[in-house]
Amino acid sequence: MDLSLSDDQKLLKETVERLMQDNYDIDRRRKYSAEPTGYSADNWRQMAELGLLGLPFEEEYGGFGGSAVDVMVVMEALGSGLAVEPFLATVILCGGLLQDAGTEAQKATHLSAIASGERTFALAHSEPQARYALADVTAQAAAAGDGFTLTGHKCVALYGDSADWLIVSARTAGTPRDAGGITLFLVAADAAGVEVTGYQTVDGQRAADVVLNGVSITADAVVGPLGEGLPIIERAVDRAIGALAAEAVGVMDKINALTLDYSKNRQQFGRAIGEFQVVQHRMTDMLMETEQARSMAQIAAMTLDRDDDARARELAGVKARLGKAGRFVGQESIQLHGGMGMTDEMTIGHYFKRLTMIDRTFGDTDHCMRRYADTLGD
Amino acid sequence: MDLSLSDDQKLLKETVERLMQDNYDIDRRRKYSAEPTGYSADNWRQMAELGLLGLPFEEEYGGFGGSAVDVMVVMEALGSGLAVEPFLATVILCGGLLQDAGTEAQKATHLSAIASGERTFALAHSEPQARYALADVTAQAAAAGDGFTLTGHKCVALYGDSADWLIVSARTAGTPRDAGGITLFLVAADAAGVEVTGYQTVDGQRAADVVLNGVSITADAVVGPLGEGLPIIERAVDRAIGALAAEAVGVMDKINALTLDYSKNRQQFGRAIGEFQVVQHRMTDMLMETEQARSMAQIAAMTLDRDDDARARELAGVKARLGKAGRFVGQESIQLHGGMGMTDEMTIGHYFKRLTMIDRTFGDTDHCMRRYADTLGD
Amino acid sequence: MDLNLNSEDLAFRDEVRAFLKDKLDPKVAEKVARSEAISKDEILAWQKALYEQGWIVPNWPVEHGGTGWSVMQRYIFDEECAAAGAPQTISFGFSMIGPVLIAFGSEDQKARYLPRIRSSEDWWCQGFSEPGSGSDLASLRTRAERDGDEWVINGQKTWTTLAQHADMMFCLCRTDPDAKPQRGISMFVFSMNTPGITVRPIRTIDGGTEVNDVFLDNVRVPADALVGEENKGWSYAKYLLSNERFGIARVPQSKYQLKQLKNIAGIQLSEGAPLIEDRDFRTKIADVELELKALEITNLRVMLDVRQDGTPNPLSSMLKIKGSEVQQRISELLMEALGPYGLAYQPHANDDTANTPVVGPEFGAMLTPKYLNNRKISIYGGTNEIQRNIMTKAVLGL
Amino acid sequence: MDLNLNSEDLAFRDEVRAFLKDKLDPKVAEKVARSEAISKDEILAWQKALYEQGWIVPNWPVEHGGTGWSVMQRYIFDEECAAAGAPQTISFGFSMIGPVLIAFGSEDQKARYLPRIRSSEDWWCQGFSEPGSGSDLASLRTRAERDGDEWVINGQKTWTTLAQHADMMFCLCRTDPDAKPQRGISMFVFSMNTPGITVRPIRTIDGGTEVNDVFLDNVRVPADALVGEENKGWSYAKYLLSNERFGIARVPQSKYQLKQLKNIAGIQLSEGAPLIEDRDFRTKIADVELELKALEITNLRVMLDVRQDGTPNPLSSMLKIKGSEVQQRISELLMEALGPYGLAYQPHANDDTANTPVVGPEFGAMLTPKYLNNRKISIYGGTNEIQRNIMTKAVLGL
Repeated sequence: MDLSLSDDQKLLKETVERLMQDNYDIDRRRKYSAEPTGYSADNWRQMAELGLLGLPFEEEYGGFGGSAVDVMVVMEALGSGLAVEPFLATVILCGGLLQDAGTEAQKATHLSAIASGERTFALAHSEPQARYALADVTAQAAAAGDGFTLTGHKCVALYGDSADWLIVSARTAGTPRDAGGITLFLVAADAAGVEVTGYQTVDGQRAADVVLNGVSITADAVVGPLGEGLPIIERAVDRAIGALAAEAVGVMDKINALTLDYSKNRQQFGRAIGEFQVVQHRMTDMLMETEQARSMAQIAAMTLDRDDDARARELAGVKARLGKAGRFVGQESIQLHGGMGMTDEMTIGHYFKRLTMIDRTFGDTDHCMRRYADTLGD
Repeated sequence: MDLSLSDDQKLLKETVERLMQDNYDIDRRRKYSAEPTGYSADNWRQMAELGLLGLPFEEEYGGFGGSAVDVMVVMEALGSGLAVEPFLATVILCGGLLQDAGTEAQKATHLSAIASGERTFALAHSEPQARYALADVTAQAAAAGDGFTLTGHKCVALYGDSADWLIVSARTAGTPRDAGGITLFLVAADAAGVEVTGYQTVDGQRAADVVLNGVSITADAVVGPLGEGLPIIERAVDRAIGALAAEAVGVMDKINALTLDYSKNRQQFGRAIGEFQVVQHRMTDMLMETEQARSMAQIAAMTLDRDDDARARELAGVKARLGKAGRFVGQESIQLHGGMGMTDEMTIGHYFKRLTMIDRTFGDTDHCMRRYADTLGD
Repeated sequence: MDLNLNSEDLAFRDEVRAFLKDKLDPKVAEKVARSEAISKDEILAWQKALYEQGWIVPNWPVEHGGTGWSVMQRYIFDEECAAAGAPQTISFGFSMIGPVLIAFGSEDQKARYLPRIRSSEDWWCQGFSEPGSGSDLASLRTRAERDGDEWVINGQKTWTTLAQHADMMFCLCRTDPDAKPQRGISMFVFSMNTPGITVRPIRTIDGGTEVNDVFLDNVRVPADALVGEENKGWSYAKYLLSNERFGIARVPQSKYQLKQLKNIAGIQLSEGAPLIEDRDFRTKIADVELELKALEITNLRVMLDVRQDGTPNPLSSMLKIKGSEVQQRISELLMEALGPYGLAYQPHANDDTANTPVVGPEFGAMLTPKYLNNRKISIYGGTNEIQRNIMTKAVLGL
Repeated sequence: MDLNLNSEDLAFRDEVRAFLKDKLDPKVAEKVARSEAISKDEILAWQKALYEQGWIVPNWPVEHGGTGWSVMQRYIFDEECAAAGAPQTISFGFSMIGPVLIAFGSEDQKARYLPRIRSSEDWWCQGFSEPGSGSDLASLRTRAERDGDEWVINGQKTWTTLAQHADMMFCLCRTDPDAKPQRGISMFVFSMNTPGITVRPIRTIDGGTEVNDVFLDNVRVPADALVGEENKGWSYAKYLLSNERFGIARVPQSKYQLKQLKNIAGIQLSEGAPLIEDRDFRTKIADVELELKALEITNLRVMLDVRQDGTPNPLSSMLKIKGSEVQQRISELLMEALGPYGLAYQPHANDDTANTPVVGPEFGAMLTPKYLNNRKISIYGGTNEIQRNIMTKAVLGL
C-alpha cells in the first residue's frame, strides 16, 4: 500500500500547476469563458504541447499511457486554477471512452487528433427525462441500409457546442431504462440533422442540448458492440467521476486558502474575523471535509481499474461523499466571506459555483448515495 | 388561532411544577427509581389527590375532562422534574385507551380506579419482531368457549411489572402485519399464565416483557370491537407521542438550564467556558432546537383530536422532529459538560438518558419520518 | 391553545383572497412562481392596487394610513399574498424608514415623505452598509459635516438594494468622529438626485445586479435632511431593524416555495417515476416541511407575545436564523429537483423581450440562480453568526 | 499510489492471522462482539500471548523489546487484531509511560519498569486529569514537595481509568507553584500501594465504573520516582500524548464495529424484513461507512507521512475528531438497530456468573450502555473543541 506520488507524478503536478499560475487568474478566466467556445484556444494548444491532451491514451495513439493517478494529479491542478478548457469532456470522457471501446481505426483517427489538440469531443448521452440514470435512453437508432438513422434529444452535453465530434447514445433495441440495447455512435457535429443549442453553464463553462433530427450514420461509426453501450458509458462516467473528484479537491483547497486569507484580512469589531473561535472552528471543519474528500479522490484513482461491480460501487461512494464535502465547504466559504462572497468580483464565488455544479454532474449526492447503499456489502 | 394557556392551565402548570420542586431532586429520584415498582407510591398518591391521574377522563369516571393541552402542561412539568411515576403508562396510554374504546362497564370499573390512584395499568402490545410497527402482532387470541385463550410474547411494556392490569393485543384474525384482526383485552396481571419479567430501563424507569402462556379471558375483557384494535392502539400511541413530546420539551428546558449554569461556573483557561464563542453558539443552537420542539409539542396537543389520517400524519411529524431535537440537545449537553457529563453523580446525564430513550419509544426518528414522508401532501 | 382561525379571521381571510383574485395580475404571479425577476412597473402596479385598497402600510398607525389590523390579521394578509404569488412590496419605505419617520421625524418630514411613500411616488433605498462595515455596522465611516445650513456627506455605501430605481435614500453617517462608534452616528434622508451621488451596480454570483455601490462625493443636503436628533442615528437604526422583525422568518414565503417544490418534484422524473416518489427526496422535503411547520408556530408564539415595554422578543434572532435556513434549504432542493439542467445559465428567462427559448423545463431556468442568490439570506441584516451572538446575550444572558 | 498490500505485507498479515487463530480465546472474542466487559484475567491472558510472541510492544525500540515493524505492519497488526475481536491491550504501560521512560527515564527506571510493563506484571494508570483541570490540563493543582530524600504528594486525580486494577501510576504534579503553569510541572512514577492513596470508583452514565477518583494524601515517594528533570513534566506529557496518536483514529476498531452493525441490521427485523433492507437505515450505514473509508485513507496518509524532525503531523487532531465521530455514530446506529429493546438496562449481561437471562436479542444487552459510554470519546484526551483549537493553530496558523 502506498499513498505517495511517483517522481514523474510530482513533475506532472508541478507542470500543470505552473501552467495554471502562468495562464489563469479570475479576470483572465472571465475572458476565456466569454469566448464563443467558452475556453482559450491558446491554453488548449499549450495543454497539447505539454502532452496533457493525450495523457491517458496508449502511446501508439499519441498518448502517454497515463494512469488514473496521473489524471487525478492533472485534474486537481486544473481545479485549483478553475480551468475552463474541455479536458474532462474531450480527453477523459470521450477520449477515455474511445480508448476503452473504439476500434483500431477509430482510435487511430481520433485519439491522436485529440492528443494533438486538433479535435474536441463531447458526450451527448443524458436526456431530459433521465435525470442521472445512465440507462434512461429513449433516443432511437433505426437501421437504415448499412447504417443508422438517429433521432432524439440529448441534454447538457458538456462543451457540446464547440465540439467537433459527438459521441451519441441511442437505442438499437429495448425500451427506456433497459440496460441492454443502447449503442454508441460517433457523429460529426456538422452532420446533417444535428441541431446544437449551446449555452453557458452557471459555473462559467459551456454545455449544449443536441437534437438529432434523423441523422444518417454509417456502420463504421458504431463504438463498441451493438446494444452493449451501457457498460461502456458507465466506465466512461466513472472515469469522469474520478476526475471530478480530483478537480473538486483542487477547488476546495483553493477555497480554503482564499477563506483563510480573507479571515485574516477582514476586520470587524476591531479584529480580524479569523480571530473569532466560531470562524476558526468552521474553517477547521472545512479543512477536514477537504481532507476526507482528498482521500475519496485517491480511492477513486486507485479503484478505477477494478472490475465493473467493484468500480461502480467505489465510484458511487466517492461521488456521494464528495458531494457532502463540496456542499459544506462551498456554502460555508460564502458565509464566511459575508457580503463580499456574494459578489461576482471576488474569486470565491466562482469556485463555489464550480463546486456546486460538480454535484449536478454525473449524479448528485442522493443519486450516488443510493447506488452505493444499494450495493452495501458485509 | 391562539397559542396561550388559559388561566386554569397556568394554574395546573404551577401545581405540577410545585409538586416536582417539592418532591424531586436527583438523589430522591434515584431512591424512587430503586423501589421495586420503580417509583414513589407517595408521589403517586399525591398526584391522585391533585386530580392528575384522572385529568383526561370524563367527569363521570372520576376525571376532569382535561384536553390534550392540559396533558401537555402536565407532561412538560413532569419532564422538567424527570418524574418516574407511571403517568404515561397508566393514565395516558391505558386510561386514554379505555376512555376511547372501553365499554361503560370497563370505564366505570377502571377509570375511576386509575383516577383515585388505586390501580395501575400497562399496555402490553409491542412484540420482539415488531420494532415500531403497530400492526406487527403475532400473539394469538384463540376462541375458547365464551372467551379467549391468549398466547404470545409482548416486550418492553412500560411499567409492566408493577401494573395491576394489562391491556394486551392479540390476533383474533389475520396474519402478522395485517391491519385487521387485532383485538384488545383487559388482563389482570396476576391471571394464570401471565409471566412478567420486569427490568429497569436505561433512564431509570421500568419495563417488562410479558409472556402469555395460554391465558384464559372472558368475553367481557374485550376492549373495543373484535378485530378492530389497531386504530384504537394507534390513537392511544399518538396520545402517548403527544405526551412524550411535551415531556421531552420539559426535559430539554432543564438540560439547557443545567448546561448554561455549568458553562457559567466551569472554569478552564482562566475563564468560564460559557465565555467561549463556540460554546455560546452551541447553547444557542440547543435553545433553538428546543423552541422548535416546543412548537411541535404544541402542534401535537392541538391536532390530537383531528380525524385519524390527519392526526397520524401530524403526530408522526411531531415525533420525527422531536427526535432530531432531542438527539442534538442531549448529545451536546454531555459534550459541553465534558467529563463531568459522563458521571452518574451529575444531574445532566439522567436527563440525557431520558431524552435518548424517548426516541426509542413509540417509533424512533427514522420510523416516524418515514410515516410522515409517506403521507406528504401537496 | 387552538390552531383554528376564528370566524372574524376567516372572514378577513376571504376578503384578502377576493382582493387578490381581483387585483393580482396572473402573469406576475406566474413569474413569481418561476422565480423570475419582477419589473419595477409590475411592482408599482401591485403597490398601487394595495394603496388604493388602503392596505399598503398595515404596520403604520391608523392616523398615518395604517390598517389597524391585529397581529393575526397581518399574518393572514402576508400568508395569503404569498400563497397567491403576489410580488414582494419594496420594504425600504413601508417597513423601514416610514416607521422611523413616524416615530422620530419632524412634522415637516412626515408631511412631506409619508404620503409619497404610501403612494409609491418615492422609492427608497437604504444607506447603512459600507465596504468595511458589514457585521460591525457601527464602524461605518461615511462622514456628514455641517457647513452652514447644509450637511456635506462623503463616503461610500454598499449592498444598496435597488438603488438604481430609488428616488430617496435614508443614510447613516458619522457626525461625531470623536465619540464612541455608536454615539457619533446620525440619520439623514435625501434625494438620490442630489449632485455627487453615483450608483454603480454590483454583479452578484447569480448574475443579477439588484445591489449597488453608492458613492457619496461632497453630497450637500439641507439641514432638515437630518432625522431626529444629531448623533442619535444608531438608536433610530436599531428601532428600524426591530420593526423589520415582523416578517423576518418569512414563513408565508417559504410555504409558497415549498408548494412549488412539491409541484416541481411531482413533475420531474427519476427512474421514470415522479421525483417526489423517490424516498430520499421525499424525506428531504418532509424534513424541511417539518422545520417550517415548527417555525410557523415558533414565529407566531414570538409575534403574539407582545411585550408591554415594546422591546423586541429576544427570540427574534432565532426567527432570522431558522427562517434563513428554511429558505436556503428549499431553494437548494429546488435546484436539486432540476437535475442536470441545474447547470444551464439562462438569464434571458428574466427578460420578457428575449426571444431565445430556455432549455430544460420552463419553471427551471432561474432555480440555480435563485439558490445562489439565496446564500445572501444568512448574511444580510446581520449574519447568522451575529444573530447567535445576539442570542447569546439576549437569551442566554452571557 | 496503490491500495494493494505488497507480498511481504501479505505474508505478515497471514502470520498475524495464524497467531490470532491459535491464541485468541473465541469466548473472549464473543464477548468483544457483544460489547461486554472483558475481565482483568482475560486481558492478562491475551497480553501474555502477545508477550510470548514478542508482539506486546511493537511501538518500542527493538533494543527494548520492540518489533521493528514498519508503519504498514503496525497498521496490519492493529487491523487484524481488531477484525478478529481481540480485546484491547491496556495502553497505559505499553503506549503511554513506556515510551516516556525509554526517552527520558533513568537507566534504573528503565531496568526496573520496562520488563514488568512488557510482561504485564505491572499495570499502570494515568494521573493527569484533576477535577478542575480537564481541557486545561496545565492548571493542575496536585502538589509534590521535596522533603529530604522524598517527595510528598497531595491532591486529587480523576477519570483515572482502571486505577482499581493498577499497580503503578504515572502522575503529573506541580513542583514549582510560582512558575508559569506549564513550567512548574513534574512527572512521577510510583506504586499504587504507597500509603495515602485512596481509589474511589466513579459511576458513569452507562452504569460502569471503569474510571476513578484517586486521592493523594501525603503520599511519600522516593526521589527517584521523578521522571527526567524536575519541572519538565509538561514536555514529557506532550511527548506521551503525541505517541498516542498512532491508533487514535481507531479505524480498525470502527471497521470491526461496522461489521457488527451490518450483522445485527441483517438479523433485526423491520416490517417483517431485515432492517438492513430498509433504505433509510441502509443509507445511514452507507454514510458512516463512507466516512470511515475516507478516514482510513486520511489516517494512512498522516501515518505514512513520517516527519524527519519527529514532530507530530498537525492533522493528528483531525484523526481524533473524525475517529470519535465515526465511533460514536456507529454505536448510535447499533443502539438504533435494537429498536424498543434499547430501553432495557441489563448490566448482568457483563457478569459471567449471573443467572438472570437477558431480555431481547443476546447481542443487544450492552448496546445502549455502549452508546452512552462512547459519548466520552469526543471528550477524553482533549475534547473535540480543544482539538479544533489545536488545528486552528497548527493547520490554519491562526
